[in-house]
Amino acid sequence: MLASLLLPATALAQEETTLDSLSQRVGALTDELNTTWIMVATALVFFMQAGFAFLEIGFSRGKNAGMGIAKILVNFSIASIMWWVIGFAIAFGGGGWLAGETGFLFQFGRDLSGESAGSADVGFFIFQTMFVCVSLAIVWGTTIERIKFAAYIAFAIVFAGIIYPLIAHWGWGGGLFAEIGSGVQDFAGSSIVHLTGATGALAAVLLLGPRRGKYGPDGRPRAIPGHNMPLFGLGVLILWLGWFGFNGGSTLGTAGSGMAEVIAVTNLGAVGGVLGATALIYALTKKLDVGMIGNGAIAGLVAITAPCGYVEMWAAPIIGFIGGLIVVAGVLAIDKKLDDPVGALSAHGLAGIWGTLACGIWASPRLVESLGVGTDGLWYSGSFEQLGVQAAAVALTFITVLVLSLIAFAIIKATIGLRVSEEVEAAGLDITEHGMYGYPEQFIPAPELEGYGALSTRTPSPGVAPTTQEVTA
Amino acid sequence: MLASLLLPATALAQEETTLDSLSQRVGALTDELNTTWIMVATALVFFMQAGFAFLEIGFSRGKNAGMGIAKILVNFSIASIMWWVIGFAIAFGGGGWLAGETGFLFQFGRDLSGESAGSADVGFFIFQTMFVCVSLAIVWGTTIERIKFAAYIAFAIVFAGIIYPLIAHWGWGGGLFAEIGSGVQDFAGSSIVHLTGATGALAAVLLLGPRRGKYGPDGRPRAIPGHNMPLFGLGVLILWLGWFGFNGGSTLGTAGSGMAEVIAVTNLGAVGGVLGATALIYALTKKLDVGMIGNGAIAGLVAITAPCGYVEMWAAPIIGFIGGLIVVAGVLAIDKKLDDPVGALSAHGLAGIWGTLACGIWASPRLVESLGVGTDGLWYSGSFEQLGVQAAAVALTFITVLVLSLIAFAIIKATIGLRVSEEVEAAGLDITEHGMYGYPEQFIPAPELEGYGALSTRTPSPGVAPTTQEVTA
Amino acid sequence: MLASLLLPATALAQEETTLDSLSQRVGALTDELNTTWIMVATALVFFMQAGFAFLEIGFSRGKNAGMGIAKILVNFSIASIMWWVIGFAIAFGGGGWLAGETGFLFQFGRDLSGESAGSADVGFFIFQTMFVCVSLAIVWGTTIERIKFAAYIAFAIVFAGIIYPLIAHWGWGGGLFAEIGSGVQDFAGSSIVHLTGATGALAAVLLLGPRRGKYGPDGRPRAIPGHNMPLFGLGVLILWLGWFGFNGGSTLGTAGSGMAEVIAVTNLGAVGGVLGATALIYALTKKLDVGMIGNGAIAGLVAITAPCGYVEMWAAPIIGFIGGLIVVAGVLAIDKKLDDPVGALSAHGLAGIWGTLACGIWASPRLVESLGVGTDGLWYSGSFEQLGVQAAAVALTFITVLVLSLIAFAIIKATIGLRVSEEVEAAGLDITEHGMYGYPEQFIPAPELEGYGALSTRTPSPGVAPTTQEVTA
Amino acid sequence: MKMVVAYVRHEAFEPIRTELLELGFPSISITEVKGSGRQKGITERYRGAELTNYLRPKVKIECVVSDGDVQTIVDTVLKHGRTGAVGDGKVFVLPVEQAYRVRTGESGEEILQAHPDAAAATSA
Amino acid sequence: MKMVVAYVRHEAFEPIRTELLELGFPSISITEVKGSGRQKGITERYRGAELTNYLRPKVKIECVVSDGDVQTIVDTVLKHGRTGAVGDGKVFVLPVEQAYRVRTGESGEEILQAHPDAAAATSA
Amino acid sequence: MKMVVAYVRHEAFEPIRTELLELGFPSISITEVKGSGRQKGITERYRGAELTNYLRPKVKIECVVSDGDVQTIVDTVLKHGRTGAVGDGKVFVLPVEQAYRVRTGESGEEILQAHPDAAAATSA
Ligand SMILES: Nc1ncnc2c1ncn2[C@@H]1O[C@H](COP(=O)(O)OP(=O)(O)O)[C@@H](O)[C@H]1O
Ligand SMILES: Nc1ncnc2c1ncn2[C@@H]1O[C@H](COP(=O)(O)OP(=O)(O)O)[C@@H](O)[C@H]1O
Ligand SMILES: Nc1ncnc2c1ncn2[C@@H]1O[C@H](COP(=O)(O)OP(=O)(O)O)[C@@H](O)[C@H]1O
Repeated sequence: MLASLLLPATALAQEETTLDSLSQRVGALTDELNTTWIMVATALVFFMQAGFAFLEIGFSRGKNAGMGIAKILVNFSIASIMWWVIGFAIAFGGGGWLAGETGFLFQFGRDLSGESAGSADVGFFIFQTMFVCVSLAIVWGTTIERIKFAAYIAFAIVFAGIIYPLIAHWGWGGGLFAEIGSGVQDFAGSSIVHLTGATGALAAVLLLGPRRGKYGPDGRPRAIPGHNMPLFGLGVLILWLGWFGFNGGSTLGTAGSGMAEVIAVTNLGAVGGVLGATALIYALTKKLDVGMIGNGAIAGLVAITAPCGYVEMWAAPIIGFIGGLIVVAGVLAIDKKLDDPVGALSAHGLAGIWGTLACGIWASPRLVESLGVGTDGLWYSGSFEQLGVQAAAVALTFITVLVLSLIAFAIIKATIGLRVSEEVEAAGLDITEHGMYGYPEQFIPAPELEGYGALSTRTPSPGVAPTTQEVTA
Repeated sequence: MLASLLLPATALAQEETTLDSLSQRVGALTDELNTTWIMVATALVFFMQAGFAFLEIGFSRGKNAGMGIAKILVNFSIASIMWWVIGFAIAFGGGGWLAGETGFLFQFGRDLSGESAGSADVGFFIFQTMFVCVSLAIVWGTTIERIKFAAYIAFAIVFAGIIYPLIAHWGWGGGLFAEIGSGVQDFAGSSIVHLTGATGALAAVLLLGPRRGKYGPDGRPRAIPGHNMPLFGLGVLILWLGWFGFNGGSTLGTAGSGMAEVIAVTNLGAVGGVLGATALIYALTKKLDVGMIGNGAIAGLVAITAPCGYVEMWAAPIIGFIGGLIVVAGVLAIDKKLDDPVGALSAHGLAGIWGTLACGIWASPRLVESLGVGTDGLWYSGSFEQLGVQAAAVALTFITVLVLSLIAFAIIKATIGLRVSEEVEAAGLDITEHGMYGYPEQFIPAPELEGYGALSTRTPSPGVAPTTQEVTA
Repeated sequence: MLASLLLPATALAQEETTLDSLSQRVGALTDELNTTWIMVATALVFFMQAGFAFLEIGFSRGKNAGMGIAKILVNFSIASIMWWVIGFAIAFGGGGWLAGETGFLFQFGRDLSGESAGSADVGFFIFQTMFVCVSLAIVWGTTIERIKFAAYIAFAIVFAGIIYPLIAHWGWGGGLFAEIGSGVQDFAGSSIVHLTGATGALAAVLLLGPRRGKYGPDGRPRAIPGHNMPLFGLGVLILWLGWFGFNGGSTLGTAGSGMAEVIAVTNLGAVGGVLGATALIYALTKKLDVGMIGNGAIAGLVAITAPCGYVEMWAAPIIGFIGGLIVVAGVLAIDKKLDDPVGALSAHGLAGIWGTLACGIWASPRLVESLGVGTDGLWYSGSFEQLGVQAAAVALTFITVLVLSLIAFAIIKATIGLRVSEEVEAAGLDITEHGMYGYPEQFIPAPELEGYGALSTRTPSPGVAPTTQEVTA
Repeated sequence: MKMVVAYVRHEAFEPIRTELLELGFPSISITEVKGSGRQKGITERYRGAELTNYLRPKVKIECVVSDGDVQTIVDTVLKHGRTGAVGDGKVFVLPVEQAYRVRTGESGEEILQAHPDAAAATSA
Repeated sequence: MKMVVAYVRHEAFEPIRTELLELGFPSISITEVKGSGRQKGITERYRGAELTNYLRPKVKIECVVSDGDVQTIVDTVLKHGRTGAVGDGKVFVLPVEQAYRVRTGESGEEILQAHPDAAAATSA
Repeated sequence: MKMVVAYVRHEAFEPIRTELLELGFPSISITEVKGSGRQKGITERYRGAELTNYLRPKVKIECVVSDGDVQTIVDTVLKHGRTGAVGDGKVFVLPVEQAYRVRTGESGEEILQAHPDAAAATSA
């Protein structure tokens, strides 16, 4: 009975089959399988937005818990639009070392101009949309609990429209990085996505300052605990899940089933990060700090992001483990001077740098050859060449993004303002900017909420629902 | 060593390869790829149940937070069974304009009668199971905090067994809608799934009335804030994720990688919805209302659901943006008279209508031709024909579902009853119908919980765990 | 413009196409599609970790809510490493009836020794990594709120390194179970994964004892409610989602689109479980217990895990429904003597046994033939043969795992200790082992957190933010 | 001066607060408490096991007024708090010896006086 | 009449409540409070930084009884609240001038009387 | 003996606690309360609808001291609690008739005495 609905493909092959027509069918099928995988990866990377949202919400105080939802939705939306309008063109629209030049308002003119892009291109476009949104999300964790909502909007436009696209063009769009040495190795973006986001965060925090009360009169940092470790953990687990699409999808296809290797390597990197962070924080404080262990997972994932296509499986837990050590040490060190409530500067910034450099150490001949980018790592070649190339890319990314972001934030600060007033900060952003607490019942007295309707209008019937009505003994 | 476990497909091709046998292998592979994609989509659409659950839980008061879990599980289960027993047959079992007639207890007789359905058909079956469950989930948000659990069960049987299957048959099963004009365009179900669900909700709320305290003595609506904006946001983000499967999977295969276009269009529709809702609510109230912004995302997604296969990419953010405006205006207007705590009437109903009509405006010649349903939209053709067809489908869906649902709910009201008693509503559904609060520690005094075991049996050892035992200064 | 980025596969087919070369391309494509599906399944099964974490967190008291995150991350990490180092080799490294013998440190020597494993093998490896992590996660729910963190680490090493790999080898690696009758039917692991985990949990709880206050002076069990039913429900829904990958991925490929059947059967099993548990708990207590209904879903899923590839669709809801009855009865019975806060002994243990036995009843000739394992079930064959084989496998699994786990836990108890002190248990594991509460604001007085900075340094400006500053009437 | 301490049902609070405001007594403090009185516990169920809860949520209202105003406060609470069912609550009157306003440091009964403007603003 | 105000450990509350009920004093109100006394703060850790918490959770029990019953209440609290370690808490007795039952509007000491049926129902 | 009851802003509590400790009064209990005073409600918004909240969160500090120490406590609260804006709170002094230490069962004013070691430990 369903035959009419779901025609099996064989039934469609009406015309006579020739070797050529069959070869074409196989070609089309290959494209479709690649796109299928990229769409799976797109969905997974999209979900990382929920990961970032909950990581940040968990690390916020309860009075700033609801705004995280509005923030992630609006930021994602602005970035999606800006990427479509100009970002994608700058990043991947061909062109020279600096930026691309075609593909603005991608697809807009397709049916008008006849210049048509295939569906596979659209797949690449939407997959990359998710990447710019990840990079942007990284910027904001560091700024929570004191930044103005308007600042998100302004910076998101610049970041998704220009800053990230430039770096993406340099790294993946055929720009600058292809000309450093024999090419920069950054498989899924330890630098291009994560360091870029973290550097934006650094620029923000430099102009924004710490939360009120973060530093004592003596200048020593004080803990301002976030309100919800389970939600923080949900964020970490969702990010980990999404990373299988982030790294796995960066194969841009299923050729040679190579995405399986990438995913296995990614997982071992992440578990290395967990173990490294757990070991170090326990050694230092004798406590299994939940936040640090979660940060360790993120750091392991960030660190393995650049190398995941370039290194053998055995190198992954090592890279991740060191990433886990770095994030703990980094959080402790940075906390002394900069107020980064979620540890993004360490987890995405320092671990991103480490991951990019790690390619220069462990990039394996087998994989370098198959990808055709850069040269073998120090471990195999004994040469520091690739390590130098990687360091140059890190430096270029860091400086470019820092300068551009500082300019952008300085203009925002001078015009619409960057930071909420002391009273707003004290009251919390939920009630002030969004009109309602994230947990209304926690802050609004329940009696007021329940007080609607006078008691006199109610007929007590104690036998029925002995829950607000007591039962006489 | 693993060769024995995972035989590569090439090794299996034992018989001599001919052009024909190879063509058959390619045909089978095409079927398998299509099914793979549909299974991915099935998993994503399944997860939308979590999205609906948490959207509703977040918008409920804390005393009704736990029941959302029981509700979603039981409703999903009943709908899955009913769809299997009769719904699928009515919807897709061939037949005339009204309903299908074969395939009851789908697969039951397969191995007995020899009339065998292929696995690809099973894939279609389970994918569509998820759709009826989405439509049913939409019904319930509007009714939270006052409806009887028994009413869920009764209506779920009718809705998943008859009401939704009828509409699905008309729209997608070769029924009525194929005969209106040159066919109704509803790619993934703005009307068939979302308007149907929202209309069921309207029927429910008409017979159910508002929550106690929703309207003041002067008849003006009062805010009854839900208890948890982060969980609401989790619901929105999960729904968004699931929608990539909902719309993307509605291609029913990967032909031409068309699902990539659908997904890109879906994402732009959603971000349009976020921006539309954000702009309007901010203009009206100067607050970035978290609930409204989340509703905007849903409205954008609902609005793009019908057009996602029919419109070019540039039309998507416009359709979504208007959906976002509609949901804010709709929630404000409907709230005056009907108590819809989650805004489903607007987000799924009004936005569903808008999305269906939008096909009549922007359906693009290229895509209409390739899908072979309906004619070009007003924008391209200058003709109102398709718009009229779409409007007719909306009207038919709305009236049919409203009448059938009103009858069903009226019978439920007259027999088992629709609404809990005042005392139960005041105490909350968790403790009354489910025997325990959703957050037991919030409502049960902690001292009672901890009081097990007398103090006298404990040997205080202050040095060990200075957390309940104080340390002498 | 994107042509340069995404070369369509057709463009790559440079060499002359022959029937042979084309056949090889089709073979490679088949492998890639299989791996794609397995990678999708891997991601879904990974996410089950979040499911276990939130099921347990929801069922814990608030003072033990944060540690669930640290636990799941560290356990997953240790198991991933142990599986890579030795577990995978023991399970799937060829070899005799007892254990495999090759593949230690899987992939480590690939590029050194020239003995290379293909990417498809890596895909199988990472998919199976997720399985051992699921089995390990099952162990811990029963032990929450009183076990030492160090015990996790010690047992995770043994379990993921030896205990689970042995059972996996017997069941799926060509070991012992292949030699019982004509083979044991356990498609995705009702016994191999779930009973194994639950048996580990039984061993733990036997040596660990109940939580303080669980049993009254009269020996009667008392309820110790978990703190968060919504998060529990999130766990259940995520687990359900993950199960589509768990069972669906156990096809290890897309041949014949058979994974669609498995997924449809899995879903019907789960909904059967929900309905069975709902019916029984309501009949017994007149309450729709949220925890029991969620446990019913898990039990339905566990029960259908072994049969999902062996039974026709109509058998699935029956198997699930009985699973749902079993879990309710099991929880009530076990609670009398053993303190299992999450019901894992029933949901994974008893339902796992039931699911394994159910193969012996309803394994269908069509599917038995196609899978080539065991013989037809009692229903079809009238013979108890397969049922006996299944029972033998259950007994073997149970006894082996119980003995090994008891030994392991006994050693742990004697050395590093199994249980936290009474004071630590009373204070909660979050603050004692992890240094901070899971919900810091709930337990740390807000005034202290907000007290940073004297009031005298603040200039009140009542007009600006009337939220902490009152407005004079 | 006296402190009127009232334990009442949640639902009773809003009408009490409104009328007190109208009468010129805007200044009160409330706490969420749990109380047990002349009632049986209610039984809750969790995963099959039972749990008896002997304490029910109440609102505790504290209002310090001068001696002459005590009866007004008590009467307002009694008027709105009564459903006639067990569990309506109790009102107690405690002596207060001194009072200070933090904002100004003033002390004495005059700091308790009703502010006509506050009452006016609300009834407007 | 007196109000007995006791600050005790969480764990002490349930035995106190049970015995008070048996003795015929079912009517009490409790509040979750935080207290500091003769104790050092405890140190918490969050992402490497430290946080000292000087306040520990306590339960505050309020029970209004007639003058003659005060000692019974105090003794019951002292009996079950004692572990002998710092932090066991304190009990204070405050004077109460008047009492009302909201359900009926009655006032005076008689509204405090133990209800034999309530005590009976529980000991049954 | 007196019980000093103070309703103050959240932000004021920490400096008050610190100074009381230095002065030798480590023993206090606090409760989170909501208060209304001479202020308008603030307006919250939820999905377009409005909600006016008349109660603001405050901290209630309870501290029982001997008669001679009352003024010290009151002064400390007044000193740190004051911003000069409406909503700073109030302090009340209630008589206390008796006091017991649960740990030892001792009673009388001496159980209220400041412990020099506790004060010392903190100022160290
Ligand atoms: N003697 C008392 N001391 C402290 N609180 C009391 C006292 N009597 C009653 N309450 C409070 O009042 C609430 C209602 O008491 P209940 O005895 O049920 O009222 P009624 O006697 O008016 O029916 C209790 O839950 C408790 O919070
Ligand atoms: N003078 C007081 N005023 C208010 N509360 C007090 C007072 N003394 C003690 N408390 C309460 O009692 C609790 C225990 O006090 P602590 O001094 O540790 O007891 P002890 O002196 O019996 O060892 C404190 O946390 C506080 O809540
Ligand atoms: N008479 C009173 N009885 C009980 N609590 C009071 C009283 N007066 C003030 N409060 C408490 O003090 C808080 C501040 O009161 P408010 O009148 O705004 O202060 P002020 O008069 O110093 O400006 C209130 O929110 C309330 O909690």
